[in-house]
Formats: sequence, C-alpha cells, structure tokens
Amino acid sequence: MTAAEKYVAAAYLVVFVTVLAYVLIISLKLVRLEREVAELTELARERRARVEAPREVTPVG
Amino acid sequence: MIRAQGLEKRYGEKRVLRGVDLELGRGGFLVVTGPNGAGKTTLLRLCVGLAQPTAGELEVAVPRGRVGFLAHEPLVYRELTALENLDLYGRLYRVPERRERIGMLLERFRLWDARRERAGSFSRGMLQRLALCRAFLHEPDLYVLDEPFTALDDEGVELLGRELLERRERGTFLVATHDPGRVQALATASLRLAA
Amino acid sequence: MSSPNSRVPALAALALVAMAAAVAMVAFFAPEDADQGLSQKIFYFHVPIALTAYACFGWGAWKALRHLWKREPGADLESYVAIHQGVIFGALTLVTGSIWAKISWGVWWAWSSNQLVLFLVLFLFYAAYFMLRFSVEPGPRRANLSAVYALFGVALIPVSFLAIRLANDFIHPTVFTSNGPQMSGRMFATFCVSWAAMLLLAGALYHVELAGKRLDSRLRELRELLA
Amino acid sequence: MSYLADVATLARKDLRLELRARDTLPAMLLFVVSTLVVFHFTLPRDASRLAAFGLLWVALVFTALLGLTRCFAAEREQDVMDGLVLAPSDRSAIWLGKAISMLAFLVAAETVALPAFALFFDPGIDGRTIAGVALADLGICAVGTLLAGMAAASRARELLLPLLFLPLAIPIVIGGVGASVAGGSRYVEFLALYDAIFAIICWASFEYVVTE
Repeated sequence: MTAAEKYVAAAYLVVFVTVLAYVLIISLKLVRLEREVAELTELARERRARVEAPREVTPVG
Repeated sequence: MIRAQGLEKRYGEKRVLRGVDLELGRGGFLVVTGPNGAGKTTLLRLCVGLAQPTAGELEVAVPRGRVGFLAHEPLVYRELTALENLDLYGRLYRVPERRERIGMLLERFRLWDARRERAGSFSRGMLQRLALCRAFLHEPDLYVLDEPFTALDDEGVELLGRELLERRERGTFLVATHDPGRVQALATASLRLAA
Repeated sequence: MSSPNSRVPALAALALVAMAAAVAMVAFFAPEDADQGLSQKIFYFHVPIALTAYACFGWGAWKALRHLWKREPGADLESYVAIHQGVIFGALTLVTGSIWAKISWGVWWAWSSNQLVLFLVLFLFYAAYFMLRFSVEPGPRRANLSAVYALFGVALIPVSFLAIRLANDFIHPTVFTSNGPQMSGRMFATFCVSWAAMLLLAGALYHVELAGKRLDSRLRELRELLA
Repeated sequence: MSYLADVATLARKDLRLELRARDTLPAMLLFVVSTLVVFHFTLPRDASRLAAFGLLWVALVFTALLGLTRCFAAEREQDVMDGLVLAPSDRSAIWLGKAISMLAFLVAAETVALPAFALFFDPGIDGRTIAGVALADLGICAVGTLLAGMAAASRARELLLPLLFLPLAIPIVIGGVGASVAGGSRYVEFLALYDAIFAIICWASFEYVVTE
C-alpha cells in the first residue's frame, strides 16, 4: 500500500466511522426513549390505580 | 375587541396558561384576578402581541398604535428626563399637540415639578406615575394595565382612580390586579385565573 | 404523524444500496487519474460530501423561511436538524479535505484551497448557530432567532466564497484551483452515483434524527398529561 | 416619511443616551488607540504593509465589537425593549436607528484610530483605504446591530456576540484589507455588494429578532 492508498483508505474509513458513530448515538437515544416510555406507562398505571381505588372501598364500607 | 378561546402558553417546560377563554367588547372593563404565577401578566402580554400563544385562538381588533400598555416595568430610560422619555414616546406614537399633552399629563399626575429630572432619580411610585403618563399619552382605545396601583401612594391611587373614571366612557379596559376592590365599581366583567 | 416515519426505512435502504454502489464504482469502475494517480479517488467522496453539506444548509434555510413566513409548526425543528446534518457533513468535508491536501501538497491544511477555507468559515458560523440556540429558552423566540441566523448562513455561503477567492489574490499569489481535474465519462458516472449516495445518506440521517426529536417532544407531552 | 422620522427619533435618543451616560464612545476610543500601541510591539521592524493594515483591521473589528456589546445594553438592563416593540412604527426602525447611532460611534472612534495608525505605522493611507473603511463600517453596523439584538435576547450575551459576529465579519475584513493593500477597485465593489445584501436581510428580518 503506497502512502497515497493509505490516505485514500483513511478518508473513506473516516466517513464510515462517522456514520457508525451516528448509529451509536441514535441507539443510545433509543435506550433513553425506551426507559422514558417505561416510566410513563408506570405513571399511567398508578393513575389508573388511583382512579379505581375509591370505587372498591365504598361497597365494602 | 379582544376574543380568545382555549388560550395556552408554555415557557420551555413550564405551562403558564391553559384553556383561557376571554371576551372583551368595545367599552368593556375586564378585571383579571388570580394568585401570583397564575399567568395574569402572560395573558396581558399575549393580548398586546408581545408574546405568541402556544395553542388556542386570539383575536385583538386594535391597531398597535391604539393600545396603551402598562407593564411591571415602567419602560422608560433612566438616563433621560421625564420630559425626554415622554417626548420619545410622543413622537413614536405621533401624538398631535405633543408638548401640550405631555405637560397636561405630567400636571395631572403631579410630576410637573420633576419634569427635568432624570427618571433614574425617581422613586418607585414616581416611576409608576411616569409609566401611567406614557401609557395614557396617545389616548389609546384599549388600555391594558398590569397591576396599575402598585407602588402608588394614597395621592397616586386617588389620581389614577380619577383618570380611569374620566376615560371610562372613551376606552376599553383590561386590568390585572390583586385587589379588585379598587376597580370593582368600574368593572363590567371579571376573569379569575387558577394557579 | 406516522407517515413521514414510514418513509425512513425505505430511504435508509436506498441510501445503503447507493453507498455500496458508489464505493464499488470508485474502487473498480473509475479509472486511475493520469497525473494524480490513486489519490484522486478521495475526490469522489470529498466533493459530494461538500455539496451535500451545502444542500443541508440550504434545506435548513428553506425551513427557516417557512417558519418565519408561513409559521409552519414543525419547521423550526426541521431547520435545526437539517443544519445539524450540515455541520456533520461540513466536518467530514474538512477532514477529507485535509487528507486530500496532505496527499496533494504534503500539508494537512492548505489555505490556497478555496473550498476548504470556505468550509472552515461556514463551520465556525454554524457552530455559533448552536451556541445561539442553546443560550435561549425553548419557545417561539428561540425559533425566530435561529431562523433569522439560518437565513444569514445561506447568504454567507456565496459572499464568503467570493471573498476567499479575492483574498487569495493578496495572500497567496500562487492560486491553485483544486476543484478537480477534467473527468472522463466513467469518472463522471462514479461522481454522480457517489453524490446521489451522499444525498440519500444525509436524507436518511435527517429523517432518523427528526423522528427521534419528534418522539422526544411527544413523550414530554405525554408526561405532562399524566403528571 | 414617518418611517424616517421614527428612525431619526430613535437614533437621536441613542446619541442623547450616550451623551448622558458616556459609557460607549470613550471606551471605544481608548480601546482602539491602546490596541494599536500594543500591536506596535507585536510587529517586527521590517513588517510588510499587509501586516500593518491587517493589524488596523483587527483593531477596528474588535473596537466595533466592544461598541456592539453595549448596543442594546440600555434597552435590556432597563427593560425598555417592550416599549419600543409596542410602538406603532415598523420594528426595522429600531434596528436602523441603532445602526446609525452605532455607525456614529464607530466613525468617531475611527477619526482617532486612522490618524493614530498613520502616525504609528506610516503605511501610507490612500483614498481606497478610506473607502474600504467607510463601506466596511456600514456592513459592520448593519449586521452587528442585528446580532446584538439577538444576543440581547439570550443568556450568555457578552460571550455570544463575538461568536455570532466574527464569522460574518470575515468577508468584511478581507474586503477592507484588500481595498487598502491590493490594487484595483474589486474589493471596494465587493464591500458594497456585501453591504447591500446584508443590509436588506437585516432590514427584513429584524422584526423576528425582537418579537415572538
């Protein structure tokens, strides 16, 4: 590999690595989004539980 | 003159106004009340066009030059004298007989003696009176006043009361205040904003 | 809102095919340049990346205009993402450009290469775009300021290109035009495929990032409804 | 005609503010002269004309930058911007008024800087340099005032303005230095082109810098 070839390969490699870095960032974002959705479903379930609780209590009381 | 449905305003993450409906016809006097942080100032800024609603409809049928706005800040330059500040706004609002009208207003708000002093040397109450002169200078059709009575001493409150009474027939008013008692007699409608 | 997102996989697939074709053509189909030899092959990536960066800045400015003029709701976010893509491709242009300078003239940075210098100026300009955006509260005010600044950017491109060419007259009298040697038929074909590949790549990344950002805001909305 | 009256009113207001507060112009004058003196020591004995003019332009750009950071300071610190924005006049009058007053300060600073530069470095200032400086001032004030308006609406004002201004100032500096060093009128024409393009963009877009 002459010096020129090394540099040409380096240039293409840089572009390829950048795209990979981009995919990495997007995957990190996906992980964060997933965690957020999990939190929100938890929140929704709590809220649903709060709404239903009073109905169950009154018939017993 | 002002009509709003489902008005909403959000600053970054915080939502300041939600689902506000408002109707103010010509000649009306609407008092907006509510605790601190309820969004009174934001609502007034929306009505004068200094802010855009995040959601909802807002129509204000008054050209910019026919609105008199009194904000928390006096909106005057501290380095300029009372006369120079009012002269600046008089020219920008193309007020006819500018000099006479400035003199009359300064007289009515008892600021005539301090007319050549820098606004920076004014007390908080005198600044509020100067701001009232600025807001009333061009005889607006729509008065939008945010806590007009703040920092005014008894004499100031009485002077402002007289001015409001006198202009009541010629103008439409949107006033935000903590103690609606002072303007209760003039009000035609009121709107309470929840926290 | 799902319609734009369904286009993303298709666009990504197209970009993949185009990129593969481009690399293959550069490696096997394009002939070696007579005098520059193998080093000329960087040209097939360096120039398309630069042109794609211009396209991104142009698209960002177009969306900014849509925001200011037509008050389009999503336009500010799209302008931001487009300019973000533009800066990524701009940085790539600078890197591949300096590699090319290293081969052609043995030095990592060549002030005499007008295009490189122009990208340096644009890179500084659009880096300031993000500084401006991060120092203003999210909201209509930030959108307006970012949009106005983006419009300045698109005016700056031709103006500073002209300025840099003028500057070369009194800073380096030896002007070396580096906008590529004459291209034979096969070279030109490779160049076009490579450029199309870059544009598709930028489009794919643009839509992926946009989808991510839209998800963010919808989740924030959901969080508010549940709070 | 009333638009020009508004611009005159606003510009006169700024000049009167400066006369009262006297915080921008004296600072600019002292800054430009002291910068030139400092540069004198950075220049080797046999430096070329290009180097000398380069230093002049560095001094001019950063003096302008100093003035621009003070540009909307009064409106921001005393919360007067809302008052100007609410006035019935077109919002671009605020920009034009400020630009004119900034131009006045910059020209005043240059009436001291150019003679001082000629005295210290003796590079031979000719008509083209003056034309270059004049046209560059127009560009600096037009673009700089709008960017100062942007910076005033953000948190890190003093830090942000140089970052926003310098990339846009690069073509101005190239045109300016070229006008005074290289022959021909291409640079002066280029500066005129720059001023025309950016003045129009600033005039049309300032409305969106001060409103939501």
